[in-house]
Order: sequence, then C-alpha cells, then structure tokens
Amino acid sequence: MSTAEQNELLVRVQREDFSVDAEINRVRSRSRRIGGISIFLGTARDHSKGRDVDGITFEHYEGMAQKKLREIRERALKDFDILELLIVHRYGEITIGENIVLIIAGAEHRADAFRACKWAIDELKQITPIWKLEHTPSGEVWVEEHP
Amino acid sequence: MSTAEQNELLVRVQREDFSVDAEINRVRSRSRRIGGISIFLGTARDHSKGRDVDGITFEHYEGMAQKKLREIRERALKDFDILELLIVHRYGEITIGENIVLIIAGAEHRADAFRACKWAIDELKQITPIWKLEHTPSGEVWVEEHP
Amino acid sequence: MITVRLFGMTKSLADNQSSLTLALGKNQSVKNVIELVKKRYPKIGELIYQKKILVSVNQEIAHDDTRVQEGDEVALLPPFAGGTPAGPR
Amino acid sequence: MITVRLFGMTKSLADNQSSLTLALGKNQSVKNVIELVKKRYPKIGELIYQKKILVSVNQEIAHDDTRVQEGDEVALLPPFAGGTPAGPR
Repeated sequence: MSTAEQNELLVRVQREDFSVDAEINRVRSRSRRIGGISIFLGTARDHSKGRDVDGITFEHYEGMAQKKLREIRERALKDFDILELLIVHRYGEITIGENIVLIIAGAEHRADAFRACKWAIDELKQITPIWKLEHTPSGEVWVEEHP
Repeated sequence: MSTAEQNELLVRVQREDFSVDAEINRVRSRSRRIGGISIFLGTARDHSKGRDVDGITFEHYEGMAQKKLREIRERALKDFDILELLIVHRYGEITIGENIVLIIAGAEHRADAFRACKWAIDELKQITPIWKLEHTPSGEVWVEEHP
Repeated sequence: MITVRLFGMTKSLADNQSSLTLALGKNQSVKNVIELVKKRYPKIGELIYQKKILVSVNQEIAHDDTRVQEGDEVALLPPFAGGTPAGPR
Repeated sequence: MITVRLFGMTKSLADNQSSLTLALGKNQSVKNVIELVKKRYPKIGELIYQKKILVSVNQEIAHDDTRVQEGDEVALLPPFAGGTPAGPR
C-alpha cells in the first residue's frame, strides 16, 4: 500500500460500523515504539437534553468532512508527541448504543496520547461539517451538542 | 449473572490477551446512557530508557493486585461522573507490540470519561503491585517506569 | 450560475432540496449569495445574519467578502452536531 | 512462624525464593520482620531502609509500627512497574 492509501485508511467517514480492535491494529502497525494508546469512542445515547431518543441519523458534507478530519490528524501529528492518529466517523442511521465516532492516538508515553486524543475529538466536534438528526417519540430534530 | 460476578469481570488480572471490542461491549451493556467512552491501552514498546527490549514479563501479587484494581474502580465510580469503569491487566510473558493493560471509562459525556480514564491509569501505575522484567540483548532487568 | 449545497436544518428550511441554483453575476462575494438566498428563503437569511448558519466556499468557512465565482463550491452549514463552529478561521 | 512473600527484584535478591519463613515472637511489628530479613539478606534490608522496598501486611502497605502476628500475610514489594509507590497511605 502506498503512503497516500494508508493515510486514507487513517481518516474515514463511512456508513458501516467499525471494529475497534481492527482500527487499533492499524495504528499499532505504524510503529513499534507505541507504548500508550488513548482512544475515544462516541456512542449513541438513549436520551439527550431530557428527551428520549430512539435513533440518530448523521449527515455529512462529503469532501469537506474528510478534509477537516485530515487537517485534524495532520495538526495532531505536528503539535503533539504522538506516533499516529486515526479518525473514523460514521454517517447514516445509527441505533441506540451503536458506535458513532472513533479517535485513536498512539504515542510512546500515555500523557501525550491522552492529550492528542482529547484535543482531536474536541476539534472534530468544532470544525467537522457533520449534522445529527435525533429521532424522538415526538418527532425528528436537528441538534447540536453543547459539550 | 450476579452483581458480584459481573463486577469480577470488570476488574481482571489475566495471562491471556483480551479483545478491546469485547471489553467495550461489557462496559456498554451496563447502561444505555453511555455516550462517551475513553479507553487507555498500554502496549509493549520495543525500547525503554534507550535500551532495546525483546520482550517483557509481568509478575503480580495475586490477591493484592486485584484488590487495588477493585479499589480504583470503586473510587472512580464515586469520584467521577461516569457510568462504568473496567480494568484488565495481563501478566506473564508479553511480546513486543502486544497488549498489557486496558482501562475503559464509560460516561454520558466525554470530558468525564477522559478524566476518569486518565486518573485510573495514573493510579494503577502508582498503587498496583505489578512488576516488569524487561528482556534486553544484554540481559534481564526489573524496571520501574518514570512517567 | 452557481450551486449552493444545503445540509441538515438548512435543507429542511428549503423544502428538502439538497442544493439551490443561483444566477450570480461577475465580481460577486458571499454577501451577494446571502442576499439571493434571503430573497427565496428569508428564514435561512435570518439565520445566516445571526451567524447560526455559516457559508463555506470551496470547503473552507468563508466571510461576507470572500469572492465567489462560477465553478466555486458554495455551501450553507447549519450548526454542526458537535456544537457551533467558531466562525471564519 | 510467618511467611514473607517476595516479588520481582526482591525475589532475585533472595536467591529466587518466592517466600521466606521467619520465626517471629509475640507482640511483634513490621520493624521486627525487617530486622530478621536484614540478617539473612542485608541488601534487601538496605533497600527497605531506603524506602525502595515497601512492606505490606494483609495486602495493605504497612509502616514500621504495623503489628504482625501469626497468620498475617506479609510481603516485600519492590518498586512497581508503574513507578515507586507513594508509601503508607
């Protein structure tokens, strides 16, 4: 696989669910120096702001979403002492309890991995053009989270 | 399964490797309110303090190690706004690149999950009676990490 | 002519169309695009003035004076799932 | 008689025995255990005095005055893999 192809696998927006183990292996295979891996996994909760939620649909801006996620990966690799960072975000219909978003930061030391992972998910939430439609018993609503 | 049996699965010291996906599902099954999951995975690096490392053997104090890990889980559940915390630590011989330790913190919101996960791994490193023997080209050495 | 892509709430406000086609003259900026959108969908125009909807040009957040010409990729971006974007960077 | 469990570096320093059996009288404390260990393994005794090896009684970190009696589970704990433990809590 070329570097470009590998990098594409490290930043993805996809409809299908993902295996965390498989994504960890993708990160791990990039360096034998990795000793600390910090992972964030966002999942679909059954309520939001006091409302019951039956399911969620994510819509994204194809092209711009990937571009922003690539920027986040590149800035994380530059600004933190990490060896690799992977981002996967799902779109389409998501059932309660299912995976939505995954960030994996691999570093020699755990403190760097935690910092990069936390920064990346905060940044993702801020700059990535992805929208969330919550299906509730009283109808559908486009929502934004206030973290 | 009884609560005691479930709690035992949430804090383990074992020789076998673990599946991160399976452990995530264990945490996730505890509450449909979980929206943010922070995970720390420690893996065996190929060098340490400038030395090459060919492999690692972990030894633990059976009984006391589990007791300390249970204390960490219970304190995390009390002190942080999280819904579940899981800890698995391996012992025995570990090959470079393999999993050593896993912490999973599940919360409604990601900031709480990150804080609890970070605290738990820092605390684990401080208070858990587990020892590390590094196999290097020039011999074996019992080591402590200075994080 | 330029095409303005719509997402999420913005799409709902425009009768579920996923894009608008606007007749835009030469030497125009984002400001002119907003005026054209506002004429057809006043509610969207209002949300843009309130900075609740951002405008992007060629996949970067734009401001009022950003130039827009034939072939540019313009989009109206309602608040992201993760929270309101921080505006032009 | 009490049994003192050894781990890691402490075990190596005691000819790879995983435990020591000590004859301990009545009304004794951790301090007395340390003295007995020191007689047989001066190097271990030294590391205990330097606080590089901690003593636990019944799976809790103990201090010099912690009482020790028949049936207690005593162990000598070299620095943990994660770094030096913070001493008695």
